[in-house]
Amino acid sequence: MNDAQSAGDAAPLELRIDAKAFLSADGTPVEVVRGFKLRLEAGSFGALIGPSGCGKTTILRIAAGLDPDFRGELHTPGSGRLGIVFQEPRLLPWRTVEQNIRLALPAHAADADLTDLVAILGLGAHLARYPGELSLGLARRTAIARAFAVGPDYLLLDEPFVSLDEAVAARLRDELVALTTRTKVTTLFVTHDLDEAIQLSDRLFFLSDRPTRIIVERSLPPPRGTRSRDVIASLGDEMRGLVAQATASGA
Amino acid sequence: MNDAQSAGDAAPLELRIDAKAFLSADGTPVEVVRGFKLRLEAGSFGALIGPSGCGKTTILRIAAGLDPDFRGELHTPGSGRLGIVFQEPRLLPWRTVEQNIRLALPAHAADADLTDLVAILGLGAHLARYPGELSLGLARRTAIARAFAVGPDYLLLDEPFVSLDEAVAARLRDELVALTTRTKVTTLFVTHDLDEAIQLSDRLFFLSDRPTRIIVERSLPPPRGTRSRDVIASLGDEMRGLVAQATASGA
Amino acid sequence: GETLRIGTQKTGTFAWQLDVIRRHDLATGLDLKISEYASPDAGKLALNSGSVDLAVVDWLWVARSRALGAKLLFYPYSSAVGSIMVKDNSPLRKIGDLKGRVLAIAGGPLDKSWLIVQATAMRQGIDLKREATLEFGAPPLIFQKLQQGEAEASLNFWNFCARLEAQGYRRLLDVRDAEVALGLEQPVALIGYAFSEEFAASHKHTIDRFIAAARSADDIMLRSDEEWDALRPLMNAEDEWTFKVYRDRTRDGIPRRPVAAEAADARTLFGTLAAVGGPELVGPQQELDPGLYYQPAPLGD
Amino acid sequence: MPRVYSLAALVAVWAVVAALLQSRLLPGPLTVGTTILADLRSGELPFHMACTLGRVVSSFAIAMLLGSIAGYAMGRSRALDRYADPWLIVLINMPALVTIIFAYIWIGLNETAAILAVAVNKLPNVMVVMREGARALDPELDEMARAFKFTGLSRIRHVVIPQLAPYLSASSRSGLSIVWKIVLVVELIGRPNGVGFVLGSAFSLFDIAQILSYAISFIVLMLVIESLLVQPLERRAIRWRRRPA
Amino acid sequence: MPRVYSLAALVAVWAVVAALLQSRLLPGPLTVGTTILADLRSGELPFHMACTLGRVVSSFAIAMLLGSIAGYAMGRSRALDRYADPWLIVLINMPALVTIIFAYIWIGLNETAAILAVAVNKLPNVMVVMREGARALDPELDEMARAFKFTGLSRIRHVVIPQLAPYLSASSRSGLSIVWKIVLVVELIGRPNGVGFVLGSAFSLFDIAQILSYAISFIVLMLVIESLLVQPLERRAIRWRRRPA
Ligand SMILES: Nc1ncnc2c1ncn2[C@@H]1O[C@H](COP(=O)(O)OP(=O)(O)OP(=O)(O)O)[C@@H](O)[C@H]1O
Ligand SMILES: Nc1ncnc2c1ncn2[C@@H]1O[C@H](COP(=O)(O)OP(=O)(O)OP(=O)(O)O)[C@@H](O)[C@H]1O
Ligand SMILES: [Mg+2]
Ligand SMILES: [Mg+2]
Repeated sequence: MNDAQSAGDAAPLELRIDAKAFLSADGTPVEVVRGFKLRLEAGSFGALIGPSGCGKTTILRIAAGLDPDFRGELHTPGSGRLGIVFQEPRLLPWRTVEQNIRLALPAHAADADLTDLVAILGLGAHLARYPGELSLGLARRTAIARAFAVGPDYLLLDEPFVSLDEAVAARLRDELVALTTRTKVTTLFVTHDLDEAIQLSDRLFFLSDRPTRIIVERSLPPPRGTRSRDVIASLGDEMRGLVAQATASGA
Repeated sequence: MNDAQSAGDAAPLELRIDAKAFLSADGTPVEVVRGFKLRLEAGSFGALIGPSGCGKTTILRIAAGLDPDFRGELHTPGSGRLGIVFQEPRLLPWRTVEQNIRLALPAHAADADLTDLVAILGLGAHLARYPGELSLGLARRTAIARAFAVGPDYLLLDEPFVSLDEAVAARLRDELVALTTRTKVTTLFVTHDLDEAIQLSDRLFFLSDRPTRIIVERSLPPPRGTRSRDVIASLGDEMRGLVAQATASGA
Repeated sequence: GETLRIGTQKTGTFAWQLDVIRRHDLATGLDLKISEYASPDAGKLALNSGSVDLAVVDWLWVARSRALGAKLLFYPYSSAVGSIMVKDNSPLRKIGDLKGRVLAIAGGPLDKSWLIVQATAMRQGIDLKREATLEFGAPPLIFQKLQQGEAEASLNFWNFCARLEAQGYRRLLDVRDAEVALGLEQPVALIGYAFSEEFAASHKHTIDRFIAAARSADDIMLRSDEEWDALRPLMNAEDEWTFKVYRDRTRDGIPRRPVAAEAADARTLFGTLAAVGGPELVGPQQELDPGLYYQPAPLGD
Repeated sequence: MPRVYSLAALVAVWAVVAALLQSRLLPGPLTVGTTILADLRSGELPFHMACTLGRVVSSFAIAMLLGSIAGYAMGRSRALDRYADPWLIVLINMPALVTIIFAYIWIGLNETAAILAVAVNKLPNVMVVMREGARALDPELDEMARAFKFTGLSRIRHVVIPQLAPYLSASSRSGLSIVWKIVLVVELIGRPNGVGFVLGSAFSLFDIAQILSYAISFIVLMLVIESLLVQPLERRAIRWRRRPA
Repeated sequence: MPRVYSLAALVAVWAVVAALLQSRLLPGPLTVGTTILADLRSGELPFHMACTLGRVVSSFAIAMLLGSIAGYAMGRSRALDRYADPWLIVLINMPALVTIIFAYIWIGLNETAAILAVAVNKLPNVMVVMREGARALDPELDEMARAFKFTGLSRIRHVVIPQLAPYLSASSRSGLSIVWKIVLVVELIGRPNGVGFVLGSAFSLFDIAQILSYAISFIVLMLVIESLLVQPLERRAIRWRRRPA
């Protein structure tokens, strides 16, 4: 794993989406986000939680700068070394696991030593395989390796740990915590697993149904990563209550 | 949802895989399953749990009759109305959500009423959308609707409830229980979520690492579907212990 | 009446002759079914596939086909051949001047006119193949290339030469003269009617009738200038000059001697060409097959 | 609209070049336009165009139908591909002239021969493209269709053809143009009518205006078919595709 | 091995048909074989073949390179496609004869004109196929490459070209055969050497054995190139593809 340090300027992630709509195939516009405003301090870890299909992936794509077609404003943190895990692995089927990881590296780091990263993700035996020969879990791990390998100072993760068994998922969560504390990475994380979100985050953002906006926003007391099972459970119950309340009043 | 009754003969699912290997692109064989033997009574619900990349999907493909290239034997239950949810949605990108569901129906049921099913899955607003316009969660729900719609008497599910929010996932689990008890469906279910497996199953199968085989097999006391949170937690702890033991002794 | 299926090139002179036959109703009792094609080689294809009974083709081609086993017969139609043309103000005067010059030749290296020119040049000790720069191409393109000045001289089919003549080009060598220079009494009709022996045997009457009609048409075309005015729309002549040259050259080409005399000269020419072109050109036979020429029955009905 | 501007620009460029050159060898749009009008009035152009179009349509239909089926089969079955591939290479590299001559000699100088010769010339090109398409088919969707016991017909219609669509599109568009070009040669060599026949005669007279007037009439026809038929259909067929951001 | 059997079968069929027909118009493999040998010995065949091959290779390279780039650009940019499409339709439907005549008239009766005429004839076909390929590109992979800031070169090499591979394969295979066929016409009309030049003379003499001997020599060359070069390369390039179960 690259031990790159984050850039000096400690700009936060600022994203304001006044409106974002897609034009569907039959020509009707589908409004996905409205009145969304998010600010995440440099080096902190935010989690987006919301119902299926509300617009989380859409927000992440905008935050990554991949979709300029929205009304609003985006200021990204860091020096532009973005690491991203898409909701599907999005590997190049015609390149091996190793090539898929290396191709994402910036030119000067193309020969970086990946041994540690590969070992943590349990990909050692599969480096020479093509994605079509991987199980979905292995493909996801490759995608995670790719995002970590670039030594990001800005990290976007769209449900990275689904389709992994408990043991691997736990190991990867720890690794994520280690990575994001060792180097100053601003991270935005999408998950459906509230416990996971509470374990990992500095700040939680709960989203409404489509068109989505933030209905509940909450900072968690540090230190993250090491919260105990009980703390997580109680925080979880508290959050569930808040969200239910906000949803009811919003409806 | 179709209320089709299962066929009279109550044959169990019997699957024996002595050996299954893939030939990888560079010509080396990859052994995935060895000495696997599974029997599931007609109408009962079995869950496969195992580490990421061990061979669960491979076993499911063989159980579906999609991969005849293995050493062993397969006897499928029911009259051949198979419903399957693949690990990825596998929708036809050029057909709408509704068409994707209807195309899987047998000819005589092509006009079946899907209203209830669609409502349960929350797909109502999306029936005319193409898969490329869906969020991953919506696409997965479409894939689930397709499998349920055929009125299966043999159901194979590969991690169907990942990428869904807690509320939707819970609703779908209930629906799955209702479907499989109302009609006599023999179900084989893959998941990484032990709690989910315990809640839904009659029988659990724990798999070893690759080449995979069953290391622990356990029947759960009826009735399934309605087990309380505490029961699930205590059963879960028990199972985790058993598996840890088996893995240690196997290593 | 009897049917005769004829294949012809739309822009060829045979179409003119057929028009005369039709307008004067010379082929009484004959039902002429005429197919017009765009390519000069279509006639050969049509004969070979049995789609027509009669077409106007090359004399050498018939000879060669016979040598290879196809039983075809030949009857003279025209002795009009091409010429080597140069610009009026060109310094080139005789064959020898072509040395080191660019000569564009229509058709391929086995074109009959080109072979005759080669033989003539060889008699004068000139090997054009080696001593001139040769360009080959489709006749219309060669015609164009001479006008664009890319070639200093060109050997082309007579109709293109006629158009060049009308535009002020001059003949450096007429292939008809070359034939005489090679020892022939008169230029041989190098194109003619071809038909299968089988057809001629079973439809002798039809063939004879048609040949008679064709001769009558030739007579009219030789005699009457008004006839040519009637033909003019068919001729695609750009101007009066071209029209006149077309007319005169066609008249010059009409064979006027008995078949036997033609056959005698043809044998001489064949020998010469065989020497120049080799078996590649004439096929396995080195002598002209005496059965090549069709002998119509004396007119008597 | 862009279509109109773009064509207008094309004609303008042509007009300017023609005006500058002032050569009989490059007639301007006006000259060619008048020729087209005259040929339209005389009925010559519609007649020959209709003959050519008939041949184009028949041979195109034959070649596309047989070629798609054969190419698909070769793309799916490795064994078949191994055996049929050398024949395909022979067929695809056979000079058009050879097929045309053989067709004319053995079938006769008639329509059947002409249409067959063109179809045989085009067939292997369709096969080659469709074979690639069949090879690139997604095995996962295929599995899905087998699992849900799609009927053969519905598999072809809903799973296979949509995946082959870009290949069909490419091979029919480039194919139509190849067919038309070969039809011209076939007509030139042995048909008494059609655009190729006229072009052949016009070439021997070096009548460039005539050549251009027929070529352009056909091209205009193709433009109309593209704009009114092919492209709207195509747009419908790829509605599902996510527009790249 | 299947390759050899299959070719042997082809030759056998031909021999039997030729023996049955016993016609001057369908020489058997033996006759053609002797002709080939004779032409080989005389040096005629290698000479003309080399001339043709040179033209084929140059025009093919030009057409593939420019056509791929232009087709890709049109497939990616909708605006460009809208404006350039009518020109493309005009170009693709322009009869070969017209391009050839214009090239020979305006450039001269030389190699440049010949090669350019062929390239211009082939270019639009490449464009049409590559445009479909570019349209079918996966926008998700494109996003991935943008997110990870792939350099332009590495995007082309690792993301775009592998996706275009089947289209490249189809258009170069069918394209090579088209180029070779047009080269024949170009040589027939205005070159003093090359296979097309020989075929022209052979056609006017109706020398079928000669025609076949040249056609077959070229085909054999293509078969060799396919077997020894193209197919091994292709197999390497699609190693990653999951074999359909
Ligand atoms: N076509 C193939 N060629 C080579 N190896 C393969 C192929 N398909 C699967 N494998 C390998 O077989 C093993 C089992 O794959 P499978 O997809 O069955 O795993 P899984 O248990 O479903 O994993 P996951 O939990 O990640 O979905 C993996 O190591 C995978 O790399
Ligand atoms: N290209 C598109 N055209 C039309 N609608 C779209 C498009 N992309 C997304 N949508 C719609 O926008 C909404 C939000 O999609 P998005 O993928 O952001 O959801 P999500 O929150 O990530 O859901 P999930 O939890 O299922 O991943 C969905 O209803 C989806 O159908
Ligand atoms: Mg999403
Ligand atoms: Mg799996």
